[in-house]
Formats: sequence, structure tokens, C-alpha cells
Amino acid sequence: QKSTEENTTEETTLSGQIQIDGSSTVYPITEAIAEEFRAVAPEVKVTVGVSGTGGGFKKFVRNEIDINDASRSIKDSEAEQCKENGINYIELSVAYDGLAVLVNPQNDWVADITIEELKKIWEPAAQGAIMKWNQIRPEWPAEEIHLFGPGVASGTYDYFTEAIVGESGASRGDYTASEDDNVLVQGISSDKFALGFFGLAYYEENKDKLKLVGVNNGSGSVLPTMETVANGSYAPLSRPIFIYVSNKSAKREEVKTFVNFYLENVTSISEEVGYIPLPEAEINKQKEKFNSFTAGSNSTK
Amino acid sequence: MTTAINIKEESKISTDEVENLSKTVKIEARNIDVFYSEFKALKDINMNIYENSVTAFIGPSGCGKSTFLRCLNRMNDYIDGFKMKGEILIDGKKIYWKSVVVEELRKQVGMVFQKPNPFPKSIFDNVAYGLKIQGVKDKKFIEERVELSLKQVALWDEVKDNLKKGALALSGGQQQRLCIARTLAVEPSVILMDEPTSALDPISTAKIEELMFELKKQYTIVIVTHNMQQAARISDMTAFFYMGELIEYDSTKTIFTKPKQEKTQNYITGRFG
Amino acid sequence: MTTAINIKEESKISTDEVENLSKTVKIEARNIDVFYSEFKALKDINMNIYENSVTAFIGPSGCGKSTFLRCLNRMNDYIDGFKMKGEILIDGKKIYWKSVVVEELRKQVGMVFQKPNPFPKSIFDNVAYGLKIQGVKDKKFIEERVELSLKQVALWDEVKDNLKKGALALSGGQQQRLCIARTLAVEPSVILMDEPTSALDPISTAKIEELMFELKKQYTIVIVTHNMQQAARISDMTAFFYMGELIEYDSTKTIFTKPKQEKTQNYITGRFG
Amino acid sequence: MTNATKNRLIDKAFLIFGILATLFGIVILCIFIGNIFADGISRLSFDFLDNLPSRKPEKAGILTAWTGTLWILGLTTLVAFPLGVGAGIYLEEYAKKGWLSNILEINIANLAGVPSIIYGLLGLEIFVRIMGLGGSLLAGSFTLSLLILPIIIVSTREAIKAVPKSIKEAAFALGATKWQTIWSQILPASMGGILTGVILSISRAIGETAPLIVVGALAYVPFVAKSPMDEFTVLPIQIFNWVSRPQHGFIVNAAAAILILLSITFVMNGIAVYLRNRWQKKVKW
Amino acid sequence: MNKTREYIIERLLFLCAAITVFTTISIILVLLVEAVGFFKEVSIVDFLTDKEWTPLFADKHFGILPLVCGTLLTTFIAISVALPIGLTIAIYLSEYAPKSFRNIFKPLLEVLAAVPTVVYGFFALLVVSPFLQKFFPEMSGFNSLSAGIVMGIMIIPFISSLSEDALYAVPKSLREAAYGMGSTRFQTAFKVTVPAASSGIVVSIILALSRAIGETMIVAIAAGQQPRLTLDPTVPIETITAYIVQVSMGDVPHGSLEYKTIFAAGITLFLFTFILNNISFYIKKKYQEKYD
Ligand SMILES: Nc1ncnc2c1ncn2[C@@H]1O[C@H](COP(=O)(O)OP(=O)(O)OP(=O)(O)O)[C@@H](O)[C@H]1O
Ligand SMILES: Nc1ncnc2c1ncn2[C@@H]1O[C@H](COP(=O)(O)OP(=O)(O)OP(=O)(O)O)[C@@H](O)[C@H]1O
Ligand SMILES: [Mg+2]
Ligand SMILES: [Mg+2]
Repeated sequence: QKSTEENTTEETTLSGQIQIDGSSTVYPITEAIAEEFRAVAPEVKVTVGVSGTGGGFKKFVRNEIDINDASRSIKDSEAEQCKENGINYIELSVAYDGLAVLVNPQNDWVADITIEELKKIWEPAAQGAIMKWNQIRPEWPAEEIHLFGPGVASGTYDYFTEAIVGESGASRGDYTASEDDNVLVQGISSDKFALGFFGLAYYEENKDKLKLVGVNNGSGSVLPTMETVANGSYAPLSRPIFIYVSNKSAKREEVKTFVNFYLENVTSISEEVGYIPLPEAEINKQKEKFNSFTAGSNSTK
Repeated sequence: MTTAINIKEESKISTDEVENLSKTVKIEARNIDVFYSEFKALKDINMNIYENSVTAFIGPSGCGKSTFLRCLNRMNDYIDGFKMKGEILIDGKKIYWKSVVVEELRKQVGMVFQKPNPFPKSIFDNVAYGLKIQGVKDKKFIEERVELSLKQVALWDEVKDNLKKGALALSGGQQQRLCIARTLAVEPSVILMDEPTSALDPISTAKIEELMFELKKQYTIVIVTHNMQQAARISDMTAFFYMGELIEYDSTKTIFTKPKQEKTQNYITGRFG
Repeated sequence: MTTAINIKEESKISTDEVENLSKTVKIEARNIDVFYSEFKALKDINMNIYENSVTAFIGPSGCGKSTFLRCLNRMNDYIDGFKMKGEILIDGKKIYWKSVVVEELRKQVGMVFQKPNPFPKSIFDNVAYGLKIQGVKDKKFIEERVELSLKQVALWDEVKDNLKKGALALSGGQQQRLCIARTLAVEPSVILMDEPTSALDPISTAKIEELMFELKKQYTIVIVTHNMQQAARISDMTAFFYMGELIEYDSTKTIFTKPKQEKTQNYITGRFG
Repeated sequence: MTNATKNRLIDKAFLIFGILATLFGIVILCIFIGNIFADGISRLSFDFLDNLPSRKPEKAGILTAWTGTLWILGLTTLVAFPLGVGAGIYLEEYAKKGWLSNILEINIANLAGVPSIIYGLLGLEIFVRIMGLGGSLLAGSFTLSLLILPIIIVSTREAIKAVPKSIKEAAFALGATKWQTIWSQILPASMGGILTGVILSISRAIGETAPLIVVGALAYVPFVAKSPMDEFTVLPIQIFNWVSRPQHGFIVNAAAAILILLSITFVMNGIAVYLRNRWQKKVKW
Repeated sequence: MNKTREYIIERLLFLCAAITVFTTISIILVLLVEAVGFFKEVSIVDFLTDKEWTPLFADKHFGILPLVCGTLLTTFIAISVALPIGLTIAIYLSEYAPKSFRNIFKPLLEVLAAVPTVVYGFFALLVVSPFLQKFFPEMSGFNSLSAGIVMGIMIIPFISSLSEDALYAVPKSLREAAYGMGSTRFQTAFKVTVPAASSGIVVSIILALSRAIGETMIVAIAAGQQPRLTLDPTVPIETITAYIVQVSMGDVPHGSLEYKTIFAAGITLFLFTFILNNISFYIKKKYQEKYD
């Protein structure tokens, strides 16, 4: 609070426009930061879109936006296009997004699940083969298993397949997908034999409708919490999320201030909107990275 | 008030001047007022229509001829804002009585319209329509009746080889006779005709006028026409309407030779209309 | 071929029977054929229309009266599929000539329609419309002309205090006179009227017939009517059309007393139509 | 039972069936609105209309969304109205029957059925990229204008067709040129019908989500647009965004925003119905 | 002077009309440019015959059939709901209802088509699906049945309003002829007016169909997003439109083959509606000629 007030008096002179677009996963954090930033620099117009990470990068490589919210790292093809268009950029991680594995509250047989079991369920070979709960663990009921997950175009899906199956985009196809996680919440909460995964934030808001499943990566069942994600014990189902800033934009005073403000406040904000903050040290590293980036791009002018 | 005069005059109707006119009253209209919402289209009409005769309604456009005609088989029932006061009796029965099944009434009181309006179906289906909707299933019977009706309107010879042809392919005059045949097929006792020849050529017109002479032996015919010579030629009784009032109703001869009202006189001599 | 006969007969026209009929030919139609796409609506019409006279077109529905009338001010120009062969001359000038500005022609040859069709504007604006679209700005001049035109149709006294009132609030007869006034305001020399009284009551009809007597002193009037008594009353010359052909064209007196064609005879005695 | 009474029974039965079917539609509509009303009414307040977007549901408002919707509404009207009416007039009054008018007609019929998301892809390429308008109000309203153009054209033609021919002929007979006739008589007489069509099509446009998302309408816009080149958001996008948030508070917000959107739609439909009825009365010449 | 002004005005108005042609051309170009890129990498035979659509999975298949199948399935369900109800309403409003009733309820029903489709989507998912699950416990929470039913409700006004217009346009004389023969209103409607207005009704149905095919939000939310070659209405499916939204809002890198799939899907969608619209245009033309 205090620092915000100090900033206000310091920087009222700033003006201009900052255009941000990209992933809907990162959107809540960026939106919250932008909202706070209004108090610091009311003259700077910050807009945030949700075209998806890919859609955001499409604009980013054309220099149509200043910052892209990304729930995954930039792809080679996208990086190449940046190069072609003479755009230098920096990737800053801002928080973790934990993936929660969930079942229906009426499900009284699952308490935890191992990575191998998840892989067995989700790998491409499982399609049409693993159809019943008892195929996973014999003591589980001989009922059909109904799978729910984010749409295949989402970064969350990419990450999950990468972490569990070992290859991004490799999974069975016969599960119910939706881009809208609320829809998944609805699906799992109305189906006793459901199993699904999505962002932790949606679980936090719907605790009464869902049952969280512990993930066992060899060292015992771990539930995703602030600590377990931040200290890495909830591996591998937590991923960092990023913002990308282009060098041209970073030269602009209002963008520089905004990004610094972002890194300064993201710890408290991400907790508030349901994400898991980076450890202190990691944040500091991002700050340094950004400082040297701006310094670097200024000198190459 | 002219209406007051009319009622008195009605009793004096000189029907005896008409040869062969049956004295049996087929349709009786008593104090008919008709409103379309606020607009009063008919004002206190009283009239007896005689059996086995042709009665013609004449009068300038918009005077209420069609409105009155359509009251006789309750064709106005579904018109928004239509209201009628008074009573109409056919064969002594009130046709606006609650228990009257209006569909039955319309079978009994057939109607032919100004523009030939055959259904976009085959000739056969047009004539058979009335029977089919009554639920008649007997094919033989339907075929016989279709033939009979088409013969009655002298259309049989012209179409008997083409009964499956679309009715819309017929000429205007043939269409109109088809429409009459269609009406006859359900065996009505009254036939209402609203300017049935005004869209037709002289030859078709002559045919239909001839037909009316034939038909009136079995049926009671009421016809609206704007062609005064036609009224004079074919009708036994003529009623002159003007601005929703029945100005004069008398034997055709009287109306066209010594009308009692000046308005009638003006109209039939073509001072207006 | 009847058309061949017509052409010959035209030369024999008994115009001398008509008192006071100017012999100046105002409109001359030569070999007019009209097609609506495939349908031939007029067949080889030849006709001279005389100045300062009233010429009536009669004939059954659909015979082509309106079609021919509308050829005289090229009102058919915009109709899809309309094609005309032959020539029409007004004051000796070919009106279908390429260089003719059709808007100018229409100012010279005004038109009044069957149904009164005032614009949904004030009375004043209706009459002033023709001048305004010509670009006349002079307010005083317009006012004078409006007054004059309304006086010509004897409407001035009835509406002079209400010139700003909507024209649709007038009665049918007043509306029709307004439409005539509107036509007069642009100073035509010919006025075409398509059944101008058929939707009117007797009093309005009488007024308009009176008006025509007045107007023919200055204008050449062509009128379509289905009321034969009207044709007989008001016209100097009468043309009888039937199925797209001009069957007979002669002085009104001749047509109504000793027509040369049997069809004309049949028609005016009401055998059909 | 005679056939006539049987037929009568069938007739009556269908009458009831018809009323039920009509009511079914209405009832579903009421359930919808009732549901949303129950969810959203508590959230409706002046603050809700006046607040900028926020991560806290109770603080979030729809100021930028509804002003954006109004902007879009205004700009789209400005673009689509003259174009659509112009095209309608051309087709109804000028175009000669032939291959050209046939192509135009087929084409318009086709456009009317193109899914709105495809218009989004079109707007993205043409307006955002090639014309360089970016994700501005202008690009959005151009896209929506194209989307509703066919509807406006069709309703303009219907309205013009309904003008009695006699009025047109009267003007021609007085020596008016085609355009004079159209401008001074036909347009005034058909304006009621034209406006009805325009309003109905625009009320469809303001409910559109998909094409605007593709064109680049934003989710977080903390300022009210001041010029057509500004970036924007609209109500349906705000609703879509809120509906996919985890916090229940946002679902309530979405319901409240739907209420606002529905009332705009209702008001516009109401105006259209009013115009239509008034104009139908007036049209008895 | 008048003449040149008239000429200029006519040209201007023509331009307004011509814009619609440019729009169509642009749509086709925009779709084609990317779709051509797609078909360079994927053979059109695979596209049309492969029974799987998994462009975003590791094991990529590019068979459009499952999407087409999903689209047709939801459309079929929607039309099965909308057709009987919409037609009944149309007949009721044109043949039975008093004018005043019709004037109120016709526009009121049209509001059904104006409700944002996002709202319908959630209605399908949160109200209709759970309700249906009471009768079919086996049914998945996402399914084409509830999406189709709700979509059917949305397109009711297309059929009811447009068919009502067509019925209303049937010459009064035909109706009167039927009444004059003693037909009940029911008989008049089904034996005379409906057959006479059949082409107009068919046009309205086709319009509703093409609207259903193009509908996006309802199916994206409530039908699941699982391309599947099935006619089973109780399981999740995916439609073409839902796929386009999914990818264009997702995280797929642009310029990639995955990204280009939306244009291939888009052009398929465009073709579908294009064919339907042409059929309806053709019918409409024929029908206009019949009545002039
Ligand atoms: N459905 C209706 N609603 C309101 N007014 C009507 C309706 N039908 C007729 N009228 C009015 O009632 C009056 C009488 O009409 P009607 O059709 O009976 O006249 P008509 O004598 O048959 O005329 P025409 O010779 O032109 O057929 C007219 O003024 C007409 O405008
Ligand atoms: N625009 C048109 N397109 C096609 N055919 C037409 C058109 N206008 C008139 N006709 C046809 O041309 C013929 C002559 O029509 P016209 O209107 O000249 O007859 P009319 O003598 O004026 O009849 P009425 O007394 O009924 O006014 C008719 O058969 C009519 O059907
Ligand atoms: Mg009548
Ligand atoms: Mg005529």
C-alpha cells in the first residue's frame, strides 16, 4: 500500500498507451496489475485482450502489441517471425499455474493417483482401451470413466500432455474438452464417474462441488497448495506462466514502469486471483533480467 | 330516415310481377347492422330472399353488397373487428345461433367469388375437395359426383380427358365454371356469387349466365354484380344498396323500369358509380 | 383481320357529326404494338386525338385501355418487359424519340389516376410538388399557382383555410379534384384520366364531369371509363377497345347510336363486361 | 359423431396446440429471463454501470462495455444504414432484370446466411490488417456493418415494395425524375419499414460475440472510448469473459450485464414494433 | 444537368449494391489464401475421407468428417425441435389468432432469436442437460442433444416468422374458397394454405438450417469439444464452428498447420451455407414467379 502511494506522487506525469494481449490463463493477473497500475499512472491507458497465447503472439510478432501474456514458451516458428520482423523480446515468468486433478465429490474411492496412472489414462494408446476405473486400479469400481480436460488448443492441455505423457499434444482424443473451465467444473460436478484436470484457481472457487486428488510422483501423495507448488514438490503439474515484452516497447518509459510495477506486485496479486506466486528469489531474478534487457536494448540503439 | 321507409316498402314488394317466382322465403334477414370495428358497413337491412330465384345485389363500390352477401354464409366470421347485429334465417333457422356448425352451413350455402380461385391442384381434386374434407372415402361415389358437377356447369366435355391437369392451366372462364362445379359438388341449396363474371370475357359470361338459368331450378341464387344489364337480364329480384343501406328491393322489372327511389333511378341511369 | 378494317374505317371517321370539335390533331398514334414480355397487349393501334376535346376509351377489363393511355405520356417506360412498336406524335413531335426528355413530356401530358392518390403531405405541398421538383423557388409564384389550380378545380373555397392540412384527410372526391389541380399546376396541354370517377360518389362524380367540360376549353382530355353512360355524357369521341385491338373509333354519338361493329354493339348494350 | 363435428374437434385441438406452441416459446423466454433476473438483479446499480472493469467482482462495472456497445451501435448504423438503404433502393428501383441483378440478389441471399464467425475472419484481414485500423471501434463496426448489410438491404426492399405504386406514378406523371420520386415520395413513405429493419438488424449486431472477438475487441479496457480509432470492448464480450471466470461473483456480474444487454435489445425491438405498427396504420392511403 | 445528376446517383447506389459482391469475394479470398496453404500439406482426399480430426494432437489426422457429422447432428436435432413448433406457431398465428394477438406475439417470439447465444449455451449446459439426464442417466453432461434442443428453441422464430409471412402471402381468395366449401380452419390450413405456401415455408426452414449450421456459442459451450464420427446424441461432439472458435481463441502458434485448419474448416462451413442459401434462393425465385 505504502509503496503504491509513493509511486503515485512520483509518476503522475507518465502517459501513453500499453497494449497487452494473449492467454486467458494469464489474463486475470495482468488485468489485476493493470487495475492497480491505474492508481499509479492514471494517464497510461492499459488495455488487455484475450486472443489466446497463439493469437497474442500473432500480434506480438507484427509489433501490434507491447506485451503478450503467454501460458507457454514462445514456439520456434513464432520466434523466427520475431527475428524476421526485427523484434527482440524478453520472457519473464510471473507466477505458477498449478494443474489440479479432480473428481466428483461423490467419488469415494480415489484419494490419490500416481503419475504413471495418469499417463496410463491419458496417453494416446488409452483411447478405446482404458475405459473403466478398475482398469487403473483393480480395487476401483468397474464403471466407465469419464474424462474432462481443457481444449486441445489451450496451453494448459499442451502442458499437461508434456508433463504426464511426455510429449506435448499426445493424448487420447475421447475426452470432453472445453475452453471454458467453468464448463469443466460443471461437467465433473454432475458426473460421479468423472476425472478431469484444469487450473487450480477454478478448484479454489468451486471447492464444494469438486474433490481434489493428490498426485503421487514417487514421493507420496501431494495436494497442490501454495507451498507444494512453490517448493516444487507438486511436480510435475505446475507450470510457470509468462509475459513477453518487446524491446521496442521496453524502451518506452510507461512500459518500463509498468513491467517493473508488474514484477513488484505480482506476488501479492497472483495469490489474490488464485495463482501461485514465484519464490522471492525467482522474482528478483526476473527483475534483474528485465533491467539488463532494457539497458541492453537501450545501448544497442 | 330512409331505412324506416325501406321496411315499410318491403311489405309492398311487387313480387307478383315476376312470373313463376316461388313465394317461399328461403333466406330472411332481419335488422342487420354490420360493423368493421368502428365503421358501420351495413345499416338495418331487412330482406326476404325467395327460393329457386335469382336475386341480384347492385350498388356502387363499397356500398356493402359483398359484406351482406358474406353474412349469408358467415364468411365474415374470421374477419377481425367484424360485428353483426340482427338475425338471418335460412329455411327458418337462425344461422348465427350458437349451436349452428358453421362448416355445415357453408356446405349448404355455397359461394363463388369475383376472381376465379381454383386451388392449385388438379381439376379432379378441386371438385372432389368438398367431399374429401367431409370424410367421404368412397372413390366411386366421388368420381360420379365430380362428373355430375362438371356436367352441370357444362365443363365435362372440355376437361374429361384432363382431369389430372392442374386447374390453374384452365382459362379464366373455365376456372370460374370449375369453381361453380366445386360448389355444386357438396350439394348446397343456396349459391352466393360475388361478381362472378366481372373478370371474364363475353363468351364465358354468357355461358355462366345460361348456367344460372339452369341452376335456379334447383338452387336459390344470390348474385352481386356491377353490370346492371346483367342484373336486368338474369335476376328475378334486385336489391339496390347505397352507403350501407338497402335503398330499394323489388322485382327486377320494377327496379329497372319504375324505381321508387331517386337514388336508384340515378344509379341505374349511370349518373354515378 | 379486324385491324385492317379499322385502319380503313379511321379515314371515314364521322367527326363532323360532333359540334364544335376542333379538327386539329393533337395526338397521333401510328401502328402501335405493345408487348409485356411475350404477351401482346395492344395490336396495331392507329388513332388521332383532337385538340380541346374529350376522348373516351371504353372496353372490357384487360382490353388494353390503360396500357394505351399510359403510352401517351410514357408512363410505361419503367415497366419490366414493356416493349412498344410504332410511333406516337404529340403536336407533331415523336414522343419516343431519343432526345425527348421524358420528364418534360410528362409535364406537358399530365395524368390522373383511378384511385385518388394524393401524396401523404399537406394540400399545399401536393399542388406545389410539380413546381418544386422543377426547381421553382419563387414562393409568391408558387402560392399564386396553387391558388389558381385549386380554383380551376373548384376546390379553393373548400380548402383555402386548411392548406396545411394533410391531403389524406380530404374526402375521396376532394382528393381526386386535388389530384387534378396538382396536374394543372404544371400547366400541361393534355390530361390523361384513367377511370377518374370510378371510386367516387355521385356528387363528386358530377363535379368532376362538370370540371372536364370546363377544362376541355384549354386542354385536350383523354379519359378511360367503364361507365358507358359517362362516356356518352361527357366525351366528344369514343374509342372501343377489345382484346388489345381498337375495334371502333368514332364520334361518341355514332358509337352509342349506330356503331358499325357488332362487338361494339354487344358491349354498349351490356352483353358482357 | 358426424364428420363435421369430428373435424371441428380436430380444429379446436389444433387451436389449443397452436396456443400451447406459442406459449412454449414465450415460457422458455420467461424462464431465461427469470433465471437471469434472479441471478443478476441484486448486482444492478448505478455503480455497476459506472465502474471500470476490476478483478474484484463486487467492484467491477460495465462502463466501458456499455459505452463500447453504444459506440458500436452508432458507428455501425452510420455505416450500414446509408449503404444498405442505397443498395436496397438500387435493387428495387434501378436494377434491370438480368444477369447482373440476379448475381446481386443471389449474392445478398448468400451473405445473409454466412456464419458470423466468418465475418470475423474477414474483418480481421481486411479492416484490421490491410486497412490498418487495428482492433479499433471502426474495424469492429465495419465488420458488423458487413454482417448486417444483407438484412438491411432485404428489409429496405420490402419496405419500398410496400409503398403503393400509385404514389410513385403520381410523382412520375408530374414530371419528377426517378431520384426526385425516390427522395421526395418513396423514401419518406417507406422510412417506417426501413427503420424497423435497420433497428432489428442492429439489435442483432449488438448481441454478436464471435466476430468481434476475432477482430480483436479487448476484455480489459479501463477507459471510455473517445474516438472511433480507440480500442474497445462490448457487453457480449464482457459477459463471455466473466462467465469463464472461476469466481462466482463474476457469474452474478455476467447475469447483471446480460440483463442490461437484453434490455437494450428489448428497447430496440420495442421501437421497431412501435414503428412497424404505426407505419402499418399510416400506410392505409 | 438533371440527367448527369441522375446518372451519378444511380452509379453511387450501384456501388452500394456492389459492396456486397466485394464482401463475398473477400470472404472467399481470405478463406482461400490460408486454406490453400493447408491443402498444400494435407491432401484433399485425406481431408474428405479420413474419419478422424485430430490436428492438435501428436497423432495428427485431418478428416473433416467428424466435424461435419457433429454439425449435421446438432442441426438435425435443432430442426426437429424447431420445425414442428415453429410451423405450428406460424399456422396458428396466420390462420387462427386474432390480428392483435399476432401483432404482439410475433415480435415477442422474435426476441428468442435476439438473446445472446452465450446465454443459451449455459442454459443448455446447466438446465437442459441435467434435466435430460434424469431420463437418460447414461447421457454425458456434454452432448449434442441438449445443445441441439436449445439451438432449436433459438431458431423457432426463424421458422415461425418467415413461414407466417409466407402463409400470410397466400391469396385471401384461396382461403375463402376453402372456407366457402365448408372447410374448418384446420383443413384450410393443411389442405390449402400450407401447400400453397410450401415454397416459402421451405425457404424459411433452409434459412433456419443455415443459421443452425453457423451457430457457434451454444455448441461450443454445451456440446463438448470432441470431434467424433457418431450419430449418438448423448455423447459429446464438436461442430465446425466450435472448432474455429476453439482454435482462434486458443494458444496454437499462428502460421502453423494447426492454425490453418480453421480456414479449411471455415471454407467447408462456407460451402455448406452457400449451397443451402442457393437452394433457398432458387426456390424463392420460382415461388415469386408463381404468385406474380
Ligand atoms: N375487412 C374489412 N375491414 C374493414 N372495412 C371493410 C372490410 N371489408 C369491407 N370493408 C368496408 O366496408 C364497406 C363495404 O364493403 P364491401 O366490400 O361490402 O363493398 P362492395 O359493395 O362489395 O364494393 P365492391 O363493389 O367494390 O366490391 C366498404 O367501405 C369497405 O371499405
Ligand atoms: N405490367 C404488366 N405486365 C404484364 N402484363 C400487363 C401489365 N399491365 C397490364 N398487363 C396486361 O395487359 C393487358 C391490358 O391491360 P390494361 O391494364 O391496359 O387493361 P385495361 O383495359 O386498362 O383494363 P381495366 O379496365 O381492368 O383497367 C391485360 O391483359 C393485362 O393483364
Ligand atoms: Mg364487393
Ligand atoms: Mg385500366
